[in-house]
Amino acid sequence: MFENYLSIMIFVPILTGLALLLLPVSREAARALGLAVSVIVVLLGLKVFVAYDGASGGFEFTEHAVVNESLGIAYSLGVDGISILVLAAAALLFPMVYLLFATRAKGYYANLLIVQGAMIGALAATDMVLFYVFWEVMLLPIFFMIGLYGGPRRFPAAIKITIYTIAGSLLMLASLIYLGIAYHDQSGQWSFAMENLSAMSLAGPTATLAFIGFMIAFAIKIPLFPFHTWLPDAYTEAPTATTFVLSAVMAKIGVYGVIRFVVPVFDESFARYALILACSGVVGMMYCGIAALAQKDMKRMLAFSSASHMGIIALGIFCMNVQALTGTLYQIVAHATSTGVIFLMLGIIEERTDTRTIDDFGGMAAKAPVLAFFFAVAMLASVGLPGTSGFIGEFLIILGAVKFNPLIALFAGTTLIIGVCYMLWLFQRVFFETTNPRLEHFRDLTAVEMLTLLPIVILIIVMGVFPQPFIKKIEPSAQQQLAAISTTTHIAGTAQAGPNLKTGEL
Amino acid sequence: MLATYLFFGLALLAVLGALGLILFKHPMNGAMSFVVTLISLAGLYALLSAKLIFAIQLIVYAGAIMSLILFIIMFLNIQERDLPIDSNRWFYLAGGIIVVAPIAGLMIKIAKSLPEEHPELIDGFGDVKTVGHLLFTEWLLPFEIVSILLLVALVGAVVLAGKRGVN
Amino acid sequence: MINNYLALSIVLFCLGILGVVSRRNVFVVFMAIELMLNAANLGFVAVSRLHVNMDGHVLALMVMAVAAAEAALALAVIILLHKHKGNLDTNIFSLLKG
Amino acid sequence: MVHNVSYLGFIPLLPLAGALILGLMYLATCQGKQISERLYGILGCIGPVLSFFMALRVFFSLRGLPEQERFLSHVAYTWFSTGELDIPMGFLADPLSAIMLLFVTFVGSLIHIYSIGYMKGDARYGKFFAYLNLFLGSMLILVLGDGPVVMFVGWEGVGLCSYLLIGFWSDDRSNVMAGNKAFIVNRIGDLGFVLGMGFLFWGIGADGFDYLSLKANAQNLTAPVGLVVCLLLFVGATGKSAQIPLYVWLPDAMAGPTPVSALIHAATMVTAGVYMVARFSFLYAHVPAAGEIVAWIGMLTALLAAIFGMYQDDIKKILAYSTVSQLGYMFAGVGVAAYSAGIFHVFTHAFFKALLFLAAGSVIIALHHEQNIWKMGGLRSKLPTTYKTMLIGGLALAGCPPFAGFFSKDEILYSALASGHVLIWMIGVVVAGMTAYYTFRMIFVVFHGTPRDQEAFDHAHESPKVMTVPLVILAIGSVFAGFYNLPAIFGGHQKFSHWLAPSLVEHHPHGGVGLEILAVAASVVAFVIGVSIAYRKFSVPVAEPVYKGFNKFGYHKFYVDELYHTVIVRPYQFIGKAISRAIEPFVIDAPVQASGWLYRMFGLAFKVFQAGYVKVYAIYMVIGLSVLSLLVSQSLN
Repeated sequence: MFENYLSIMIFVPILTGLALLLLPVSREAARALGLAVSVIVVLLGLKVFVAYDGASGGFEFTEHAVVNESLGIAYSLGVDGISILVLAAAALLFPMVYLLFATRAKGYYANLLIVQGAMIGALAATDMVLFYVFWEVMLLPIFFMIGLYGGPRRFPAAIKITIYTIAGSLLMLASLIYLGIAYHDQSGQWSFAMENLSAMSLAGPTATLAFIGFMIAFAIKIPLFPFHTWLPDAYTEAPTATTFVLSAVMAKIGVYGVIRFVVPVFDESFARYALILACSGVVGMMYCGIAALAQKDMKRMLAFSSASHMGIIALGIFCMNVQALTGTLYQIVAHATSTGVIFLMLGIIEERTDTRTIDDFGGMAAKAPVLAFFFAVAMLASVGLPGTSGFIGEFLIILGAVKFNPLIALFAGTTLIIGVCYMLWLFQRVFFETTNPRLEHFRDLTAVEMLTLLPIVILIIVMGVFPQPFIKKIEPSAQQQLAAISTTTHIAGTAQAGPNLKTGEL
Repeated sequence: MLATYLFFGLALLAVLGALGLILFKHPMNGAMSFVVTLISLAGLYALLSAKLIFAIQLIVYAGAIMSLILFIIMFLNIQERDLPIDSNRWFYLAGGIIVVAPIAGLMIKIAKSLPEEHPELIDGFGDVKTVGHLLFTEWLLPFEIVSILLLVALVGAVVLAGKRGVN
Repeated sequence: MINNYLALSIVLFCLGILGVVSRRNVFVVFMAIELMLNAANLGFVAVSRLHVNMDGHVLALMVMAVAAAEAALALAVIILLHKHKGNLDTNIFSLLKG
Repeated sequence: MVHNVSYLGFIPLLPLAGALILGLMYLATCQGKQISERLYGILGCIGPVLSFFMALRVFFSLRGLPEQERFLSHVAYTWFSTGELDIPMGFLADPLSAIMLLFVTFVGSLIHIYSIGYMKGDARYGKFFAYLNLFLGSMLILVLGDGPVVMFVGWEGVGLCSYLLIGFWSDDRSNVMAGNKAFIVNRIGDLGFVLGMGFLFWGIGADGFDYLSLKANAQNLTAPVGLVVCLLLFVGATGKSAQIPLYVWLPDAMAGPTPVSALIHAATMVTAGVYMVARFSFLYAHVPAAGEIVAWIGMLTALLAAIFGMYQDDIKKILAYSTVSQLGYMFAGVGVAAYSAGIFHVFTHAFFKALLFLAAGSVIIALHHEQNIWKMGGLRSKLPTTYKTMLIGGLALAGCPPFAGFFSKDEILYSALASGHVLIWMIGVVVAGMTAYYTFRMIFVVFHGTPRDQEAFDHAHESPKVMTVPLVILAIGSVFAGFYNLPAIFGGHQKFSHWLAPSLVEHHPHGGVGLEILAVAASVVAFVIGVSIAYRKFSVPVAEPVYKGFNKFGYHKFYVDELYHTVIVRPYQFIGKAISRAIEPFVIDAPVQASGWLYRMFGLAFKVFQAGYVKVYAIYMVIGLSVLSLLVSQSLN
C-alpha cells in the first residue's frame, strides 16, 4: 500500500500538532485527535517492529531524498537494531498519556504530538544534519509544556533545561560542521550521511575537540554526571506527562545518540576516554541514587532515581563489549517502561491527592491494591529483579563491566543496593504503614486507567521472562557497531585496560 | 560664472536656513527658516539641470509638506511655556560638532576626490518626459511600491490622528 | 564643481544630525530629519549630474515620496502624543527603556 | 549422560501459576465480597502438593538410572543470548537438586497446610497464600536452575517473597522496616553473587554457562580468578544464609507470620547459600583457601549466634539465632569440603527447625500472639501435642542421639576434625553445648514450671488438627531423617553421601575409627552438659533474669545492629542529605548557576546604556559612525 512508514510516523504527529495549535479546537477534540494519531503511530510502530528482521544488522525501512546537493545534506531515514527498540518505545508509549490525563489544555496535546514526531524523527534519521534538526525540534515542545503547564516553579525549570540543552546542542553543531569539513577534505565531497562519516579516520586535537563537543551534547541530554543538574528541576516541575516523555524516551535518545554517532565516528577518541566516561556514569549512578534517598518530594525522588539509572545505562556503552552494549539497548526500553509507568502512576496519585510530599501518604496499599500492585511491579523492574525487564539489561551491563574493569563493575553493582534502598523506603512510606487520614477517600485505579497501564505492566514481565525476541533484533547491530571500534583500538594500541580474566591477570 | 555665484549664494542661504532651524527656540521660527533652505535647494536643483526635481521640490516640499507642518504647529497652538526646556542645548551642540566633524571631514575628503569637469548634458536631461519615461520603465516596480507606501501612510495617518485621546 | 554640491550636502546633513541630537522639541527633531533627507536628495541629484544619468532623479523622487508619507504619519503621531501627554518633549517618550 | 525430561519445568511453574491465580483472585475481591478462606487454602495447597509428587517422580526416576547418569535436564527456551553469553531457561535435576527438591516441596506443602489453620481470620488470607506459592515457585527455580543465572532468578525471587512476607502485616512500621532490612542486606549479598557470576563467566563461562559445562571447564580457571569468584559467590551466600557480617536481617525477619519463619527463614530459603556453595563444589574444591574462609566464617557465625541465642526473650528470636547458628555449622561443613555433610545438615535441619517453628507458632496462637517466653510457663499440660513435638524438635536441634540433628551435626564435626581443622572442631563442640543449653532453656521456661501469666494460661488451648498433623509428620521426620546417612561406625552405609556423589566434588577424609569415636563422644558430652545446665537453672520456676556485665552485652547482641546503624545507615543518610542540600546546589550546580548569574550581570551592566530615549540611541549611532569615519580616514592616508 505504502512504504514510507517512518515518514508517516514522523510527520503525521508533527503536522497534526501544528494544525491543532493553529485551529480553534476544543480540548476534548484535541485529546481525541491526539489519541487517534498516537494510535496510528502505535500501529505503524508495531508494524515496523514486527517486520524488522535485524539478522543482518543493517538498516531497514530506508528512505532517501537529497535536500541540498551542494552540501550533501539528505533526508534519509532508516531503522536498525540500535534504534528499533527505542523507536518502538517512542511509538508505543504515547497513547497512555492521552488516555490517563484528560483535563489538559489543547496546546498541551499539540505539543505532545510534535514532540513525539520529532523524537521518532531523531531516532530514524541516518543523516547527521537531519538528526540535528529533529534533535532541536524535540526540545521546543518540552520548553512550552514545562513553561506553560508545569508546576509553581516552572519558569526557571523550563529556562534551565532549554538553555542547558541548547548549549550542548551548539557544541554539537560546531562539531558537526567540523565533521562535514573534515569529510570534504578527505574525500573531496560533501556528505553528512552516517555511513560516510563513520568511515572516516579522524585524528588530532581537533577531532578530540569535536568528540568532546558531541559527548557533552549527549551527556547533557542523558544526563551524565555532572551535567544532570537540570534534571531534578525539570522533572519535578514538568507536568507528569512531560516528565514521562522526558524520562521514558527523551533521555534515551541521548544514549542512542552516543551509540549511533559518537561510537562509530570517533571510535579512537571514544576508546581512549571510555574509562573516564564510565567513571562518570558510575559516579552519577551512585550520587543520584544516594541523593534520591534524601528527597521529600516523590517526583523529585523519582527524578533522581531516573538519573541514577541513566548512569548505569550509559555505562553499558562505555564498556565496549557486546554484552554491555546489548544490555544498554535493552535497558533503555526496560527503563522506559518501568520508570514511565511509575511516573504515570505518580501523576494519577497527584491528580487525586494534590500532593507529592511523601509524608502526606501512607497505607495506600489498603486503599488501592491494584495501584499498589502495579507500582510494585514497576518498582521491582526498576530495581532489576530477575523475572522483570529490569534485570536482563542490568545484568548484561554489569557482566560487560566486569570484563571492562572489575573496579567499575564493583561500583556499578552497588546499583543493586542503592536502588533498593530508596525504592523500598518510598514504597514503605507511601503504600505501607497505617493509612494517612488524607487518603481516606482515595479511589483505586478506574477501569480505563487499569486497562491503560496493564499492557505495560504485562510488558515488564514479558520482557523479563522472554527477552530473546527483543535481543535478537538488537544484537547483530550491536556487534557491527563494536566491530569498527575493536579494529581501530587494536591498531591504535589503546586496547582496553581491563584485566584478562582468561589468563588470570588481575 | 553666474552659475558659480548663484551656487554660493544659494548654498549660503541653505546653510543659514538650516542653522536657523536648529537654533531658533520656537518651532514656528524654525519651520520658516527651514522653508528658506528648501527653496534654495530647489534653486540648486535647477542649477544642476534637474528640472522635474526643481519643480517637485517647490511644489511638494516647500509647498505641501511644509505647509502641513506649519499647519500642525499652528493647530496645536504651541505657547512659549509649552516648549521643552533645552537646558543642555549648547553642550549637545558642541559635543555634536566634535562628533560629527570626523564624519564630515571624511565625506568631504571623498567628495573632493571626484573629477572636477562636467560632462556634456544630453538632450532632455532632467525633463519631465525623460524622467517620467525612466520612472515607468526601469523603475516601475519601486514606483508602484512607493505608491502603496503612500497609501498605507495615508490610511495610517487617518487611523492614528482619528483616535480619541485620553485628555 | 560637483564636489561643492556634495560638500554642501554633507554640511546640511551634519546640521541635520546636530538638530536631532541637540533639540528636544519634537517638531524641530522632525524637521531636522527632513533636512537630512533633503541633503541626501541634493547628493543624488548632484551625482546624477556628474554621470549624466537620471536614476538619481528618480531616487530623489522616491525619497520625497517617502518623506511625504513620513510627514503624514509623523505629524499624526505628534498630534496623538500631544493629546496624550500635552507636551512636545522627546524625552518623555522613553518606552524603549529596558 | 544427561536425560531430557520435559516435566521438570512444571515443578516450579505449578506454584507460580498458583500464586498468579491466587493473587488475581485476591486483587479482584479484596475490596468487595471476600472469597471464602477454605477456597484460598485449597487452591494454595494444590500447587505445592503436586510439585511434591512430581519431585518424588524425579527422585525415583533418578534412582532408576545408573549412578553416573543421574542427570535429568530440560531446556524450556533460550532465555537470552548475546555474544559468547548464552543463557537458556534450563532446569537440571541431579541427586543434589533432587534432595533439595524433595524436602523443599515436602516441608513447603506441610507448612501450606499448617497455614490454613494459622492464618485463620486474617483479612489478607488470599494474599498470604499467593506469596507463599510465589515463594515456593522461586525456591524451586533456585534449586532446579541449570546454571547460576537461572538460580539467581530464584535467589532474588525468594528474597522478594521474604521481603513481602516479613512485612506482611504492613500496618506496623517495624514489620515493614524488618522487611526492608532483609531485602537490602540480601541485596548486598546479591551484589557479590552477580559480580561472582561476571568473573566466572569471563573466566570459563564462554563455553556454556551451566553447571555441567562449568564443571567440565573448571580446571581452566586460574587460581586468582577462582579465589575471587569463590569469595564473591560466598558473599552472596552470607547474605542469603545470614552469615557474618550479613546475618543481622534474620532475627528481625521474625516479624513475619510464623509459618513464614518456619518455611523461609529456617527450612528452605536460608539454606540456599549452603546449596549454592555445594553446587559450586567443583570451584571450591579447586580453591582450598576459599573453603578455609567459608569454614571459619561459618563457625564464627555459629558461635556468635549461639551466644546471642542464650539471651533472647522472644521464642521466635531464640529459634532465629539457632537457625543462624546451624547455618554456620552447614557452612563450616561445606567449607571443610564435606559438602554432603553440609547438605545433610540442611536436610535434617529443615525437618526439625520447621517443626520447632511451627510448634512455637502453635504456642503463640494458643497465647494470642504472645511471644515472650517470660510470659509463658507450664504449658505442658495445656498443649500436649505441641509439647511433645517441640521436645522432639529440641532434642534433634540439640544433637541428642539418635535424633536427626545428631547425625548430621556429628558428620560435620567429624569432617572438620578429620580434615585437620581442630580449632574449628573445638568451637563446634562448644557451640553444640550452647545449642543444647538455649534449646532446653526455651523448652523448660515455656512448658515446665508454673504459668507466669495466669489469664493467658487459662485461655490457652491446643491447636486444631490442620496444625498439629503437620507437627506430628515433621516430628517423625526429625526422629528418623538422620538414619538416612548413618555412618559406618553405627553400622550404616552413608547412603545420603553416596547418593549425592555424582553432583559433588569431594573427597571423604578417612580419620579412622578413633577420631570418629572422639567426635561422637565430644558431641554427646557437650549435649549432656548443655542440657544439664539448662535443667538446673530453668526446670524450677524462675523469673525473668536481669542481665549484667558480659551477659548484658550478649543480651544486646553485642550492639552489632547499633554499630551497623551508626557506621553504615547514618552516614548513608547523611551523605544523601548532604548531596541534596549542599553538594548538588552549591557545588555541582554552581557552574551552571554562575553562568546564569554572569549573563544577568552583563545584562545589568549594559542596561545602563539603554536609556530608553530614541535620541540617545541616535547619539550612539552617530558616535559609532564617527569612530568608523576616523578609522577609515586613518586608513585612507
